[in-house]
Amino acid sequence: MNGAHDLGGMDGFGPIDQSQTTHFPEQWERTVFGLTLACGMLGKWNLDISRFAREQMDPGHYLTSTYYEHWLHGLETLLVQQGLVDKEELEAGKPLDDTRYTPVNKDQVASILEKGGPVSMESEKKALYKVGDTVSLINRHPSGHTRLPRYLRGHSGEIIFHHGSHIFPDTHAQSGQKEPAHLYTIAFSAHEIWGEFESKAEDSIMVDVFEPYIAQRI
Amino acid sequence: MNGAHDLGGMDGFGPIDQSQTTHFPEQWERTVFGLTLACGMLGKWNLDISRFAREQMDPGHYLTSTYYEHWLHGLETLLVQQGLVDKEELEAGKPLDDTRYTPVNKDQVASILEKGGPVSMESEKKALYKVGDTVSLINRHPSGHTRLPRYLRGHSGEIIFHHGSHIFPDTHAQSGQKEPAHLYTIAFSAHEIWGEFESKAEDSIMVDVFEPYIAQRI
Amino acid sequence: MSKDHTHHHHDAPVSEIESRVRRLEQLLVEKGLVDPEAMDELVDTYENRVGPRNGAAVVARAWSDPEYKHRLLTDATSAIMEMGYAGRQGEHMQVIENTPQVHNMVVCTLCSCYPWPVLGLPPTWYKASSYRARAVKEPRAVLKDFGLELDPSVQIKVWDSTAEVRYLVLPMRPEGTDDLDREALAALVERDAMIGVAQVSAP
Amino acid sequence: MSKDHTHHHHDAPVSEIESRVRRLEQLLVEKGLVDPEAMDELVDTYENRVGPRNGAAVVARAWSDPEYKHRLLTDATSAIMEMGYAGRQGEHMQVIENTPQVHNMVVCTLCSCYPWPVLGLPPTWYKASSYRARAVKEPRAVLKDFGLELDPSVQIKVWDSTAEVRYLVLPMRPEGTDDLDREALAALVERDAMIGVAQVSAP
Repeated sequence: MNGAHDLGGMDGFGPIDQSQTTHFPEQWERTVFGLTLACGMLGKWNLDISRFAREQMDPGHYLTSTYYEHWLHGLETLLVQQGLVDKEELEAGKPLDDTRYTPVNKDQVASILEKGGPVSMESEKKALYKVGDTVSLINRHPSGHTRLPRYLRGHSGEIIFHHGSHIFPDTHAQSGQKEPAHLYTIAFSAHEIWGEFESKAEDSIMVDVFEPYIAQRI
Repeated sequence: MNGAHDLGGMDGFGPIDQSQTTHFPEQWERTVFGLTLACGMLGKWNLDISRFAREQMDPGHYLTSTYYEHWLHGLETLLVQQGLVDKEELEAGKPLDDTRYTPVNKDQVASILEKGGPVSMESEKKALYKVGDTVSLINRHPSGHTRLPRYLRGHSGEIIFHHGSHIFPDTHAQSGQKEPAHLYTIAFSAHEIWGEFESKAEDSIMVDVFEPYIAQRI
Repeated sequence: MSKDHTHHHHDAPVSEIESRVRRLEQLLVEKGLVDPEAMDELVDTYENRVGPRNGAAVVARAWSDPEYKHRLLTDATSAIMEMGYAGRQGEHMQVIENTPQVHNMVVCTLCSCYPWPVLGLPPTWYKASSYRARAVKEPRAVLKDFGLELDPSVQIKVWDSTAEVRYLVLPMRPEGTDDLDREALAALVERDAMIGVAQVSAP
Repeated sequence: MSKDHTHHHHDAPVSEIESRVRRLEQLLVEKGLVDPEAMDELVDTYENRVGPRNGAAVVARAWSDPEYKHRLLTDATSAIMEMGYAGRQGEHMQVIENTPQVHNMVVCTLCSCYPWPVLGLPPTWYKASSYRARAVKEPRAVLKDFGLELDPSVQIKVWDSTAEVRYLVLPMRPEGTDDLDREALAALVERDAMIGVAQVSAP
């Protein structure tokens, strides 16, 4: 979706504010971080579903709230969507039925973190492109989750890496299904993306691009 | 500039809210409207300069404030930029020096409004394109004011009207200089702009495009 | 209205933005940059005198007078000026005609361009993010928000007012209105139909 | 930390969001969805144990050991895992090398992708709108905000982390550090240099 999260190339935000040096200036942010990771380990949703939940915040709210408020919005949304809690319970701050679950416990944490969640997966499809190919990207504006930012759509660049196949996020967010898609890193010249008056010929942008985002070799 | 004002194609705003039926639900909005028009008549800035002043609001602030707050932001910005008032005076709510001006008076209003501000102007340059031409637009992302929305950049369409020459807004906002540019209306298919899965083949978007925004005939 | 310039809202507490605007107004009046009476005249013009009844009169005349309709569709600015509607935000007019095959709707994605002399000031939703963002991308969903579901075969043309040309939609004349005179026809024509988010219904 | 789960900020008034988060936490713990001790363990891991010292050790080793550097640049995931840094948000690593001709910097325009095992949690500015919006469009102006002005002839490569590959910048080893051992070298390497918004200075 063309949400407020898709920030690449937006103007008007002013200088970078480097003043905040602790991760959790407020205790509630620390709590949201912990709750989000702990709930994520329940396995009720995947990474792409949880990103999509954050992206659906009202754009004005997204841009005026802090990072962990995005996470909080996403977590509450997913808990309700999955039927783990309901809105009345969020309001009440306590369970309103007798259902109880088994959480991930302290001793399981380290090994879950260490294992991580690799998204590479074997694909039976041969890669359609190879390093050195110049390709153009599709121009699509789906209402669902996508990892193809607006500022790149329709543009052309050169493939510099092929990472094998990874889980395709668009489908993964929509249905939870794990479909493999070949993943490439593509180099785009800044001139191609922003125009020659607005950028320097020397500069370029490297982006990881899933094969379904590529229109054709050119 | 790629500001928050450039809204075409953004998702996430939810349904259209038709509930507000009066022009000025708050008295301050009525006042901002009157002040903006009255000050505009002083001739110290042009339409494009005043649009650019509103576009430069912080994006989060722009999206969470009401329409006449955009106008208020623009008006205060321009008054200070032009040296007509300074920030201390805005704070104080009264003049802090002896300079006094002559405002537009009540009897002049009707004729100024009736005259309006036509922006058509003769050009010595012949139009490079004609009705029926298929043309592609440039891809530029200037930091200044432009009337070429992001969602159209780089796309192709067919010229359906030629409106003669109008004042070119980009230059007009930057330097105040009135440069003529041929103005066309171009029809873009919805498929071309949003992709074939996200739109209907029947639908199209008609946009007024200044000649400098056109890359070439194709 | 002049009395409002110094004393607003006696009873409600003054919000931050109210007090900011009040200070600005006092400053500009004292500086001689704004004449309070000129300001009242401006507000009164657009709040009470100029509005969609002007556009409705243009539409009704076009429905009743084929020769006028032809002029309106080929040179809207002078055809509208002939009815006495001209000036600010209507200097360059274009009228676009709805037909059974083509439905037109108007938006300004970059700000709020709107044909003031014939429609007055734009409604709040026209200036709001949701309409400006969605009209060009999902016009059929937007029309549904307004209660208008068009046949999928009808072409939708969305006009994004990016320059100083201002668009007025000439809606389809409803069936069963052959006996109505211009005044009665004009009474049927609402603002939304001239923006293109509604159709005109028979009485 | 467990004591914080029931009593936070005794003195300050509770903001709306604090109270919302407190209700959520109580609900999830009571439902059995979250174990407070597991939560503390998670927070403690990323707040206190995993951080840019890991990345600095990787960089220092690559500076000192050409064979390791070669492996790091060709198969970063396993070269980093070999140092004991692996897992969440570092499953697929790529290391990119700065040279006198090429400066690399990393951003995630869509969210906040960042190599946790080697750098810990991202700084606030990395997650904020301004950095995410500007890094790809005006990288030189962004670097200037960080006090870094590169020669115009240096190529800038901005890496936008749109998939699950995580990028770590291998900064240039500063001159005059030939005598330093890995530990001393690592002490020179700050987080920002490994994101690519700073360079490493000699001691």
